[in-house]
Amino acid sequence: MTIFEISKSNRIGYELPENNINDFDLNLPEHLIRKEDPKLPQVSEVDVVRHYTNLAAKNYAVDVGFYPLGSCTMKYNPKINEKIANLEGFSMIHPFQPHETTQGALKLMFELKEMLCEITGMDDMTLIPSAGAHGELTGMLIARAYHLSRGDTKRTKAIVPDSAHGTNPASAAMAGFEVVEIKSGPDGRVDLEELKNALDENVAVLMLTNPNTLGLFEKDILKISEMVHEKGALLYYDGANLNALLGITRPGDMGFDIVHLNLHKTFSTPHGMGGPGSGPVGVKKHLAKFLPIPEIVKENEEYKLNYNKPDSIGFIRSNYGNFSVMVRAYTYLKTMGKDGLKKVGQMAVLNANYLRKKVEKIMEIAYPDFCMHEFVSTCEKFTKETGVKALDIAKRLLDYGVHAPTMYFPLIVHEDFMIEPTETESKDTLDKFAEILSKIFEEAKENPDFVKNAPYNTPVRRLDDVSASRKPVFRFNFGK
Amino acid sequence: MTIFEISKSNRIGYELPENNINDFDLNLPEHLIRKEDPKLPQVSEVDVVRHYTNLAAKNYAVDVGFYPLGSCTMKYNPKINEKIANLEGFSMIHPFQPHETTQGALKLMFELKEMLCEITGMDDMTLIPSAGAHGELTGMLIARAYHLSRGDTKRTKAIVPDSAHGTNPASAAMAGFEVVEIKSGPDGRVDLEELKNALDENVAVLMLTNPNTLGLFEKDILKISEMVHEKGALLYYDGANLNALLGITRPGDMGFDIVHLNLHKTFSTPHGMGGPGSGPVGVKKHLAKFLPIPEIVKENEEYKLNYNKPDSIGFIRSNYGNFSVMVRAYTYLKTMGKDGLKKVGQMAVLNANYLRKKVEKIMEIAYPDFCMHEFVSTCEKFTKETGVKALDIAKRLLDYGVHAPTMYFPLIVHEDFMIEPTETESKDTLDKFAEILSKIFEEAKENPDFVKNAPYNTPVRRLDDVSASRKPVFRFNFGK
Amino acid sequence: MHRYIPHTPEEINEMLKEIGINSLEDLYVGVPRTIDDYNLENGKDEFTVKKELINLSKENKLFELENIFAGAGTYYHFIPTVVETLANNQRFVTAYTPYQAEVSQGTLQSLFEYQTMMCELTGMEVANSSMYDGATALAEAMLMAVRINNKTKILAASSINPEYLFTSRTYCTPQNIEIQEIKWDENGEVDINDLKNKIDSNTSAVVVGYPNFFGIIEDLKKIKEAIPENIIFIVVSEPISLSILEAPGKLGADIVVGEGQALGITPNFGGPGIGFFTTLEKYVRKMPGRIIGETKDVDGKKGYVMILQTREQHIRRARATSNICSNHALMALTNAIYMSVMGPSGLKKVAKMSYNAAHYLAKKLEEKGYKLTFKGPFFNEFVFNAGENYYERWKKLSENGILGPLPLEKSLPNFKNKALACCTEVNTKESIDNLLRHF
Amino acid sequence: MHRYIPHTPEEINEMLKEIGINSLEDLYVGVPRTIDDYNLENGKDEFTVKKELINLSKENKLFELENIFAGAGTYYHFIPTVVETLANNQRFVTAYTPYQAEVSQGTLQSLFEYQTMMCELTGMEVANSSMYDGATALAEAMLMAVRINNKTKILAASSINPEYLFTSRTYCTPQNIEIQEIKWDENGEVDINDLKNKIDSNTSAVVVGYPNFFGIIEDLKKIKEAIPENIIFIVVSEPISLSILEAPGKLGADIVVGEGQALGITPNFGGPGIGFFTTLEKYVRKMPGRIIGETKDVDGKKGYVMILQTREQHIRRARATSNICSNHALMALTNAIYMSVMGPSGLKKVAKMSYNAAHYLAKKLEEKGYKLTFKGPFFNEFVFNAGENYYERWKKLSENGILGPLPLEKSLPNFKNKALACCTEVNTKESIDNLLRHF
Ligand SMILES: Cc1ncc(COP(=O)(O)O)c(C=O)c1O
Ligand SMILES: Cc1ncc(COP(=O)(O)O)c(C=O)c1O
Repeated sequence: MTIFEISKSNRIGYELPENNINDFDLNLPEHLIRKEDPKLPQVSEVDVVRHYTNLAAKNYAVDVGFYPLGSCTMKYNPKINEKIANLEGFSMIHPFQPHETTQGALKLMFELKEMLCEITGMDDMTLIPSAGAHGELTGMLIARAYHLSRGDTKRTKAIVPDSAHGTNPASAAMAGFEVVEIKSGPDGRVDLEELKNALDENVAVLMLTNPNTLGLFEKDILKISEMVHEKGALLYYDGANLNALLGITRPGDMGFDIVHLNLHKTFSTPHGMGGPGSGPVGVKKHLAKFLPIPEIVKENEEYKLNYNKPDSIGFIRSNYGNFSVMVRAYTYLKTMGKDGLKKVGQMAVLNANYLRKKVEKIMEIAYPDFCMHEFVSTCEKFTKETGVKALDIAKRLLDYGVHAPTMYFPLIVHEDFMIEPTETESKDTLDKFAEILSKIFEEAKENPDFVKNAPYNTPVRRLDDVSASRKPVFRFNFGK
Repeated sequence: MTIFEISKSNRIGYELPENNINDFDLNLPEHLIRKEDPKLPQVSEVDVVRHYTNLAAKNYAVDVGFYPLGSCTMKYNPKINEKIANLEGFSMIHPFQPHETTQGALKLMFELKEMLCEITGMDDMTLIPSAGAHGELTGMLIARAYHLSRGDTKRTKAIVPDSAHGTNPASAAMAGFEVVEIKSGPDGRVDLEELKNALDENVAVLMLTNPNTLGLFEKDILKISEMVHEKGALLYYDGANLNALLGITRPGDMGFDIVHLNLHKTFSTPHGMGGPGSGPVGVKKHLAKFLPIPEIVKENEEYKLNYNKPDSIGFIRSNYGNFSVMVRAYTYLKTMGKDGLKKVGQMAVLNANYLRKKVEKIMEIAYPDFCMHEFVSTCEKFTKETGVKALDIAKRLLDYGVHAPTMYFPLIVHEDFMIEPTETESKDTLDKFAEILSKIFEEAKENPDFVKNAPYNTPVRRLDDVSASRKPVFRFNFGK
Repeated sequence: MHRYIPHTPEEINEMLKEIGINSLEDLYVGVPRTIDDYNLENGKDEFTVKKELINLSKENKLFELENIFAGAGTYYHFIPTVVETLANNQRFVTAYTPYQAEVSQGTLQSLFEYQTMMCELTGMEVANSSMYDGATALAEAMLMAVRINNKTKILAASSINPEYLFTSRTYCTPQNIEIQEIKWDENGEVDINDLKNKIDSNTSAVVVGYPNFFGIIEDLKKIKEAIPENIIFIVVSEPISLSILEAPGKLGADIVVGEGQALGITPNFGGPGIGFFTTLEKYVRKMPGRIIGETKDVDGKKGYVMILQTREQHIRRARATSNICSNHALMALTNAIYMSVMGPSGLKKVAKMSYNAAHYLAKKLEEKGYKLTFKGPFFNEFVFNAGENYYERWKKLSENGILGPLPLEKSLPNFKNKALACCTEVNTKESIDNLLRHF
Repeated sequence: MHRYIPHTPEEINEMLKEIGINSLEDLYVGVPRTIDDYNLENGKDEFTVKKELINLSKENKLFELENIFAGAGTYYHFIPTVVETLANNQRFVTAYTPYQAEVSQGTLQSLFEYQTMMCELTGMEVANSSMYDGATALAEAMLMAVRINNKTKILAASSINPEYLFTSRTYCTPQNIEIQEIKWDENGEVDINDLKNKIDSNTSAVVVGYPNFFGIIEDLKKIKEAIPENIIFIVVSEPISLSILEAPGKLGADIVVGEGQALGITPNFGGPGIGFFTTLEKYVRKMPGRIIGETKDVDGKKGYVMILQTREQHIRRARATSNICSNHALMALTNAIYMSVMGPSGLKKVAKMSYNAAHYLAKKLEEKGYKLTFKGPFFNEFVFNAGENYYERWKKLSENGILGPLPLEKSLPNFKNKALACCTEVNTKESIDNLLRHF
C-alpha cells in the first residue's frame, strides 16, 4: 500500500509553534496563488512510522547480510560515523556562516584533503564533487582546462577502455570530449598495441581504473603512464577500486595525474540506497590551479575558503560538497589510521582471491589470474546448455538471503558476476556464499525452470521491468 | 542461528583506549581468580549489527502495526520522547551527583509527580516503582503500614475480584496479605453482595481496577468506596486502565486512597519487549508519610531528595526509579497537555466501542454493554462447535500482519479475546481488523484444521511451548 | 585483527592455503609496492575518536534556530524527530542502488512516492529520483533542453542563485552552449524587454527563478507569454514556496528543478541536500537521472523497479543523458518522510509562517528607514540595504548569537552593504524584534 | 485532531453512528464526570517541547567521563556506539512481552542469548530474563531462598549495598522474614566468626557481596565452607568483575544476583538498569521472573518461547513466585549486545583496566598519607579516609568538573569523611593525577 492510499483527508501528523506574527496577505497576482493543494499524504505520526518501518523491512542492506556487489565496495558502515555526522555541531551549520564560526568544519575538510592526498599520492585535492561520476566530470574538466591553458586546442579525444564503468565515457562526453574506446587485451588488461594506435596528438587523457573492473591490476601501468605522457596526454584514475591498493601503492606513484575517489566505497560511508556519496578529486601539482571553486586553505592557523581561482574550472555545484559524508570518511580515517588501512587493503584482496578459488569450482573465472579486491566469473557456457542465465542465478541468490553480485558488467564478459567481498566479511560468510552458489547451480541443472522463476521468498517475486519501461508509470495515480 | 554459533575464537568487536596505567597484579587467592573465560560471543562489529538487525526484523511491534493487546494499552510511542530521554543531560548523570548538579532531573521528577497527582486526584506520589506490579506492591505495603501505624494488626486480608490482573493477588500476597477473591456479578462488575460478605474487620484493602479488566466501568464505585471505608479498609486503584478515564474523572474523586499508574501504558512510554516501565504510586494525604524513600521535595526553589521519612515503608529499590522512563512520560504530558489528554480518553473509548460494534457481528461480546477503552469477546460456543480455539484464531491473525489481542484473560471468560485498540489507531485500522477477524472465522468454519495449524507466514510456525516447559532448555548448549 | 575486519590469524592461514600462496605479499602479483606506511597516524579506538570529533564539532558555532536569518539556498526549518528516526533506519542507509528490485522494494517504493510528491508540488508529470543538488539539477536541465532543442543558446535570469549560474556555465561551456543572462528590473523580476530582445532562433531555453535568488516571485505567466512555444521553459524553484504559489506546471514550465534541502534535511554545512528534477512525459527520454516506475511481479503483485535505464550511463555510456550514477536517494527518502508528516496543510503553514515572518521583518526594517532593494513581491527572502560596514557588523552580530541576513557583496560585487534576509517558521516575533535592535 | 490521534471529524461521526449514539459524552454511561479540565497547561508542539526539555537537560551537570570517580552501584564504562544504535531499534523498543512467540522471535532469541551469557558470567545454570534492578533481585532472591528452605531467617553481610539491604528488608518484613546482618572484619570481608555464630537452624540463606559495597572481593570459598550445606548461598555480584573473578557458581553459590547496568547501559540518573538473577536448575521452579526456553515449531525449526509460566502471577496469582510482570527486557537486550561486542577478552580488559586504575589511585592516595579503610583485596572500588569536611570538599570538586569519590556519611553514618572511590577504564592516568591534586 502506498502512503497515498493510507492518507485520509484532514488527518495531520504535525504541529507547529505559533510565532505571534500577524498574517500578511499574499501580495501576488491571482494567477500566481496556488488554487489546488498538492496531493501530499494526510496521515498521523504513527501512520508515517509504520509505513516507513515496513518499507525498510523490505530492503536488503549491508546491515542485513553479505552484499558482494562488484565495483561498489559494500563494506560495513561503522555506526560511530553516523553518530558523529549527526552531531549538531556538524549537521546544523550554515555554509555561509562567518568562517570564524566554522573552523571545526573547515579544519575537518582540510585535514581530510591532506590525508586523502597522502593516500593517493596526489598534491592537491577538492572535496566538492558529490559522487564518483561528479568527480570524473570534474577531473575531465580539469584535463580540458589544462590543455586549453597551454593553448593546445586540438586535444578533443579521451581514451576509455571497453571494460570501463559507464560513468567514464559519459563523464568524458559531458566534459566535451570525443570518447575513443579501446579493446581490452586477452588478459583483460589494456592492450598496449591498441593503446599505442589510439594515442595521437588529439588525445587529451586516458581514463583508467586500476585494478580495472575485472579486478585485475594493470601491470603495465608504468609503461602506460610513460606512453601517455610522452604524447602530452594526461592519465586519469577512477578511484572506485582503490580499496585494493591501500597500504601497497598509490595512484600518484603509478603516474596518474588526476584521481577521483569514492568516499562511499573505500572510505566506508554508507551508500544510502544509492547516495549521497562524495567524489573528491586529487591532482598533481601542475593541475592544482584548475581545481574547482572554492578551495579550502589554511592561513596562520585559520581555515578559510578561497574563491579567487582565476584558472579554476569554476563551480561544479553549490556550497562545498557533501560535508556530512566527509565527516563520516574523516571519522573512518581517524579510526583506521595507517595500520588499519593496510589491513583493509590486504584483507580485501585476500577475501577476493579466496572466494575466487571457491567460485572457480562452480563457475568459470573470466580471467583466471590472481585478482585484486574483486573478480569476474561467468556462466556463459552453462547458460547455453541450460538456458539459466546469470540473472536467474542472481535472483535465486536472493532467496537464500544474500545479495547478488553485480551482473552483466563489465560489458566485455557475458552472463557474468562481478564479485567483491570487501575486507569486512569473514571467511565463514564467503564459505557460506560459495556453498549457496554451488547449491543453486545444482538446482539449475536439475530443474532449470525452477531457478528461472526465482525468487520465491522475497517481498515481491520477479518483477516485470520490461513492460515497466515500455508503458511507464511514473507516479501514483490518484484517479479523478 | 545464535550469536554463539557466529562466534569465532579470537575475533573481536571492540577496541579500548590505552590508559597508560601500569598493570597491577591480581592480589587474590588463586581460587578467586577466574580460570576459564565465560563463553561470550567473539564477533566483529558487523556480525553484531547483522545479528541484532535480523533479530529485530522477526519482531512485531507498535511501529509495525496494530497491536490490540487488551490491558496493555499499546499506543503509539512518540519518537521525540526517545530523543529527549537519550539526551546526555538526562542519560549520563549519576544518581549520587551533588543535588545542585541535577536540578534539571529533580525538577522534571517533581513536576511529573505534580502533574500525575492532578491527573489522578491524589495528594502525593512516588515515582520510584519500576513497573505496575512494583507499584502495586508499594501501594499494598503502604496499606499495611497505614493499618499497623494505627495499631490495627488484625487487618490481614486483601480483597481482589476474580477478574483482577494476576499481579494484584500476587502483589497483595507479597505485601503479606491473605488474598480473598470475590466473584464478579452477572454484569461483569463487582457484586455488591459478595463484597459485603467479604468485607469484615480483617480486611485491609480492596484492590480494584476501574474500568475493570472487562473494560467495564464499575458504576457502583462511589457506593463501593463508601462500603470499604465504612469498614475501615482502604481502596486501591490499579491504574493500568486509566487511559479510559482521562479528561472525565479521577480515581481520587471516586474515593480511591492509593493508586498506581503505568507510565508504559497511559503515558506512552514504550514497552521495550516487556520493560522497563514505571509504576508511580499516588496516595491521599493521610497516606503520604508512608510513601517510599527517598521523596523529591522542593525547598526554596531548590529540588532535593529527602531520605528522612520515619514512617515510610522504606526503600523499594535502588536509586529513584526508572528515570529515563519518567523523562518520556514527562515529554508526553508536555506534548498532550490538558486538551490533548481529554482527546486521548475520548478517542480510546470511542475506538473500543466502535470496534466492539464491529466485532459483535463476528464473536460474542462477553458483557454486551458500553465498554470503556477495551472489551472482551469470546468464541466459546464456536470452539465447542468447530474445535477452533481463541488461540488458533489469534495465531491466524498473525498471518494477516496484525498482532493478536490478549487471550484467556480475564480468567472469568473463556476462549476470549481482550481487545484494546487505544486512541492512536484510526478507523481504517479498526475496520481492517474486523474484516480480517471475520475472514478468519469464515476460514475456520470452512476448514477448521487450516486455522488450527496457523500461523503460516511468520518467522517460525506454531511453537511447542508445552514440551519447552516440560524439558526446558534454559541456555545455549555449547556442547563439550 | 580489528573490529571492522573479522579475520583471525588461523583463518588467514587457511585462506592463504586455499589460494595456494604463503603470505599476504604473494597476493600482489605485479603490483609495485611504492609505500611501506602512509604518513598518517595509527588508528584509534572509538572512544578516543569520538571525543576528538565531538570536540571538533564544538569548534563550530551553533546559533539558536530562531536567531538564524540566513538562507540563500540553505534553509532552517523545523524537522520533526520522526523524520530523523525513520530516515536513519539502517536498512535504508546501508542499502545500495536498487539493482535487485525484489529485495529493494523499500527503496523503490519510497522513491516512487517521492517522485509523486515532487510532481504534485511542481505540477509536473515526471520526476526523477534525485540529483546532487539544485545547482547541478539546473545545469543538467540546460543540457537536457539543448538535447531537446538542439540549439546552443540559453537565456538565464541573472537573478537566479549565482552558484547555480556558475555551475551551469561549468557544465555548458564544454558543450559549446552559451548562457546569456537576462537582466532584472527594478522589481527584481526578469526584465521582459531584455528577455524578448535576447531570444533568437538559436535559443534552446529560458531559465528563471520562482522565487528567484532575491526571494522575488517571478510572474511565470508573463514570462511564458513572452517566449516562443518551442523554447524550453526552465523554472528553478523552492519546494516549500510551492505549497502556496501556483505550480509552475500550471504556468507553462517544461522543466522544474531546484534544491530540496528545505524539505526536512538538516543544513549540513551545505551538503548533502538534494536536487529535484521534474519535467513533462514527452521529454522523459531526454531526462537525466534514475526514475522509478510501477510494475507487477509474476504473481501480479504490485512492485517497483528502475525504468528507462537505456538513457543512463551504464547502458548508453558516452551518449547517455547524464553521467550521474550515485545520486541523493537517501535525501529523497528524507524529503518524502518530511512531506508525509507535514502533509499539504503543514507545508502550507510552514510557507505562510515563513512568508509572514519575512514580511514582518521587511516592514519593520522599512519603518526604520532601511530600503528594500526590489519592489517585486517576495516569498521569505528579500534584499535590503543594510547600511555602512555591514559585512563587519554581520560578523559582530554572530558574536552576539545571531546569524544575520547574509551580506551579498562577496558573491555579487555590486551589492556592497546589501544583505539577503531570510525568515522561516523558526523565527519568532521576539527573535526578529531582537535582530531589529541591531539595525 | 492531533498528530498522535488520527481521527478526523468525519470519522468520529461515522463511528458514533455505528455505535448508535449522538455524542462522545454518550460513551461514558454511568461514569461520573468529576472534572472539566485538568489544572495543567495545554499541549504544546514538538519544537517547543523539545526546546524546553533540552534546556531542562542542561540544568544537569555533565562531567567528562574520565573525571568521574563515583560508582556505588552505578558505573560509567565506555559504551560502543553500536550498542546504542542496535538497542534503539524500534522493533525492539516498541514490542511488548512476547505473548505471541511466533512474531516475537527477535525478543525471545535475544533474551535467551542474554540468559546464556549471564549463566556463563556467573557460572550458574539458569538465568531469568531480568528483574528491575540489583536491589529487587536480591530481595526476591531472599524470598526464593525462604520458599526453598522454609526457614525465616536470613543472614546478610552488612557490607552489601545499603540500598539493597533496605529494599530487602522492605520485601522481607511482611513475610515475617528476619534479616540479620553479619559484621565485616578489618579486611572489609565477612567476619567468619560472626557468621558462624549467627547461623542457626532457622537460617534460610546467607548473602554476601562479591565484590561487596566497599569493593572488597569476599573469599566465597571460605564463606561457603563456613555454612551448612542446606543453607542457600546468595551472592550479590557485579558482572564486569566476573570476567576476572572466579565464577560464583564454581564456588558454591546457589543464587547469584546483581545489577547489570555496567554492561552497556547508560547511568540514567539511576534507572533503568537491570537486575540479573541466576540460580541452579534444581531451584528453577521457585525462581521469580520470566524465563525463555528453546523449542521447535511444527516444522521442526528452532524457536524460543516463554517457559515455566506456571510459576508466574498471571497463572499462579497469589501463590506465584513473584508479582513481577513487566521486567527490564530492553536492558537485557542492551546487556547482550554489549557483551556480544566486547566478548570475553573485551570484558576482561575492561575489568583489568578498571582494576588497575583503582589500584593506581589507591596507591597514590596511600603515598599521600590517606588511609584505606579496609585491608582486603578490592576490585575497582575502595573506601578511604578522605579527610576533614570531605562532603563540602566533594561539592567543591564538582564545581571543578570532577565527580569525586562518593562521601559515605549520608548513607552510612559511621563513615564520616570516608569516601568510596571508583575507577573504570574511562579514567585516564592524567585524570587520576588531576584528581589527586585535590587531595
Ligand atoms: C568503477 C566505477 N567508476 C565510477 C563509479 C561512479 O561512482 P558514483 O556512483 O559515485 O558516481 C562507480 C560506481 O558505481 C564505479 O564502480
Ligand atoms: C490491569 C493490570 N494491572 C497490573 C499490571 C502490571 O503492570 P506491570 O506489567 O507494569 O507490572 C498490568 C500489566 O499488564 C495490567 O494490565
